[in-house]
Amino acid sequence: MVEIQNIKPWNRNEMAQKVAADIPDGSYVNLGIGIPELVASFVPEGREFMYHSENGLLGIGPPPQPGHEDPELINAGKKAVTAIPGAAYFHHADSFAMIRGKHIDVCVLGAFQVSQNGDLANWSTGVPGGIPAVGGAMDLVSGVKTIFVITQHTTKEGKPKIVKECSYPLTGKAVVDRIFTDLAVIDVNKRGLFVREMAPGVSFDYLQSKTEAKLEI
Amino acid sequence: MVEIQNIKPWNRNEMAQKVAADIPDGSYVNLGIGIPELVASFVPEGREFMYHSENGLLGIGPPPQPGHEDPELINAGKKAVTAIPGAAYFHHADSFAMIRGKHIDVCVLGAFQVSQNGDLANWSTGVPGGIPAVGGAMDLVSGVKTIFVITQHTTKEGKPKIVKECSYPLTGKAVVDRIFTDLAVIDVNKRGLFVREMAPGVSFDYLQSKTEAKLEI
Amino acid sequence: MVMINKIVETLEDAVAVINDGATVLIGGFGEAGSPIELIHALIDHGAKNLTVVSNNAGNGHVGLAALIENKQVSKMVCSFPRTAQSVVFTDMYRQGLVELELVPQGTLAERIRAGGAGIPAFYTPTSVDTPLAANKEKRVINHETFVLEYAIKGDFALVKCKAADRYGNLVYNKTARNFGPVMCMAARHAIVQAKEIVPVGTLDPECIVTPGIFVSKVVEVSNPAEESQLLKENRRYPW
Amino acid sequence: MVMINKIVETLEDAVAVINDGATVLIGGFGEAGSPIELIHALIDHGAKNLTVVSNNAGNGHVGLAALIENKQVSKMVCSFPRTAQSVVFTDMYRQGLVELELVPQGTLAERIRAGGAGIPAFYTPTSVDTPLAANKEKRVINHETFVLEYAIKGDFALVKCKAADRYGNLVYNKTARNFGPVMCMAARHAIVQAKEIVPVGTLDPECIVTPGIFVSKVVEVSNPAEESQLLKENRRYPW
Repeated sequence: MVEIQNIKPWNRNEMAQKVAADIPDGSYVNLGIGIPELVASFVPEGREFMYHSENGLLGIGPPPQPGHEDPELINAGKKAVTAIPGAAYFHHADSFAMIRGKHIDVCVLGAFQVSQNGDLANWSTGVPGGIPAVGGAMDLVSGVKTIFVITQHTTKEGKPKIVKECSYPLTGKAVVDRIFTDLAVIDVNKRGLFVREMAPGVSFDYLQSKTEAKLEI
Repeated sequence: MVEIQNIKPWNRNEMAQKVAADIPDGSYVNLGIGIPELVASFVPEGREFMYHSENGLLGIGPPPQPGHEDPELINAGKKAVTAIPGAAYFHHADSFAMIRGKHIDVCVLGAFQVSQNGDLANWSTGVPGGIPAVGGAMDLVSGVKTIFVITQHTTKEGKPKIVKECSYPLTGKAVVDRIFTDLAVIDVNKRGLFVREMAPGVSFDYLQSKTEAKLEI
Repeated sequence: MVMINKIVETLEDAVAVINDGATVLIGGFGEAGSPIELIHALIDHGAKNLTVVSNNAGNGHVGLAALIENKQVSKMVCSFPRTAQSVVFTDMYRQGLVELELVPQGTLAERIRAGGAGIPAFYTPTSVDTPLAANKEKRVINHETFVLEYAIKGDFALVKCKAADRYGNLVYNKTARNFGPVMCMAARHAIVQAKEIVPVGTLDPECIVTPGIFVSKVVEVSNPAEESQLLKENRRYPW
Repeated sequence: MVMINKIVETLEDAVAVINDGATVLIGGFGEAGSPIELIHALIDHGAKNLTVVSNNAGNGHVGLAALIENKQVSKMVCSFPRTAQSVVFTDMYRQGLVELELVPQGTLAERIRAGGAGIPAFYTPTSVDTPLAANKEKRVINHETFVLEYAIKGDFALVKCKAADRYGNLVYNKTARNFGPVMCMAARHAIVQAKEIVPVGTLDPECIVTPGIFVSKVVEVSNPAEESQLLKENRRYPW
């Protein structure tokens, strides 16, 4: 059995902070819905990022003060946001020209599954009767230069989310560059999955036991 | 021989006036370079047209007062113009979206040749060593609902411009709806060329003698 | 004097032209830009068997959700029909009462723009290697695989904007702009509700987002409902 | 504090990155929007064997015409290279010193936009049945014939605008906007000369035409030359 008593998984804020630390200064960044939204709070000292919202805003600012929400100023998750000085509004076709045209440097997305070659599944669990909904995820993975995934390492039921092959319908094939979980930061490249960092107390063997795909170090 | 002593060909202004008279109220109108530019001066009483310039202006106004020309406010012929209240500026891709997307109602173009089935040649005489230049003509004929041609009936050398088949390279095939010349107004439809009106003193036989293609009345 | 004048006085007049079986492009991303009053007028009008193209499928029992609930929509074309409050669409879809064409959001926007720009089809990298490209034509260009996508045109568009003039020139408000401009381009008749109608010449010609050439009708709705507020109050249309 | 700052101090710095053999998109429709000072800096810089994409081919012996005359351009891609004053291009073309790809104006604008929007190719009705479509792939869609056209991307764009900020947000002046916005989109590095550089937050976010994401470098040229004036004075560059 693998030792587990000293494991201290990163919480969501710590995960988001690690993502932010890996975003180069001056990047144009699209943040997906959910945990990715937290990344906006952790711009490292001395860097400036420009946040893009696919619904037509470049230059997302901090959340509005309570009571100052504008229902016509929202992000892709349909939450109220603000716009920084220097922001610009544009229509949906122009917004996705930025995405598809490879103008966005980094995108941070959630995941249902990531495979060992970087396939991403994050839009449908393929359950019969489920309402399929894809949003902008497929556009983002096909158009953004660097794709970061931020996700719990396993499902609520303890099943691995980093798998040999995705069983869920794909969002994109070989698109993920780096995976940030509560247990580790893992690079995806052509030769496989390389562990860059592990949460306090996590051993490689423990990490591998929670991961279906083979990890390298 | 055909009688010619009483012929009074329309001048360029009269031709332009006839074109304007055939443009329905409320039309969006693109005017080509040259004689077509004159049409703007003859909006019939009680009608309002909106003039489009493919270089990014909807709502061309009258020519500027001398000395008030703005080199950054020009028409497709690169002449100084003004913008009416309610005008809008936009970029070239949006401008040609208006054209190609069939949003412009009427376009008035010059011609080297028009064939009996409405083929238009107005961009190249195919002379070796000539510098080919097409501009927006091919976009206009493929995207605008109604194409009016305004041209002298014959070349300076007296050769017919309304021909059986164009000998010059085509701008578009079966695109012309109506031809306005100094001698006549001629409809083009699937069954042929139908003379609607002739200049004072012009007989059908005279008109036919100046026209290579067969005319109907 | 006769003038170009696209202003109509009532919502009823604005939607009167919409026919059974029409394709209707409806603006909005969630509630931002959703033309609720025009949609409610379309419910009163009663046109049936509509194909609706809209990013989402409505929330609660107002606006687009109410149109679907009223069984006027036979098919939805959208990117994200599933939200916490999209109860009506979920229910109707599971019962087989409404068809769904799921389109990635950027492809949806680009297909609509293409419809307005006279581009019948284009290639895109989006959705390659996914089930959404399963039955679509592919093409390799410069060693990369692309999917062929076709233009979407509407018979009508229903769009909300901030200000309009009698020529149909429009400006929008913040992220409520979203699909409005491309939907006005792609519809034979774009029908617009404006918070304010202003005299010609008021809008800065450098800042007009939708030139009037793309607009057929404008109606003033100076106090549009907020969808989120209606949902909080558990409102249903017709009320 | 480190900040996103696209402002460079000199024209020389602005064009220093341009390499031999590059594809350079140059804005302007006639003289309106022509970035004369950037073009002259490119002449001083001396990069050779350039492919230039621009609606026209320059006039007199200044700006784009001077760049061609200086033998830095091996190929022009444009819609209308022939004007009364396009003496340089005419001469060089007849001597076989510069190649020409003639593209209908709307197709040119759309190919450039496609390059910027990640669309590798699209179908268009323009040029069907003409010699310009002679060797191009055709396709029938809904009983109508279309031509396949491929995206144009630039390594660099040279663009003129009215005002810019350090983020690279741009607004233009009247019909000098023309190809600027799509060229900024389609170039890896868009290099812009602005009549005025303003502090961030000055430009209305509803009216920004080119968001800064499409721009690499901005240089202030507060008194740009007018091409027509230079022509009247029979000026030649280098002067």
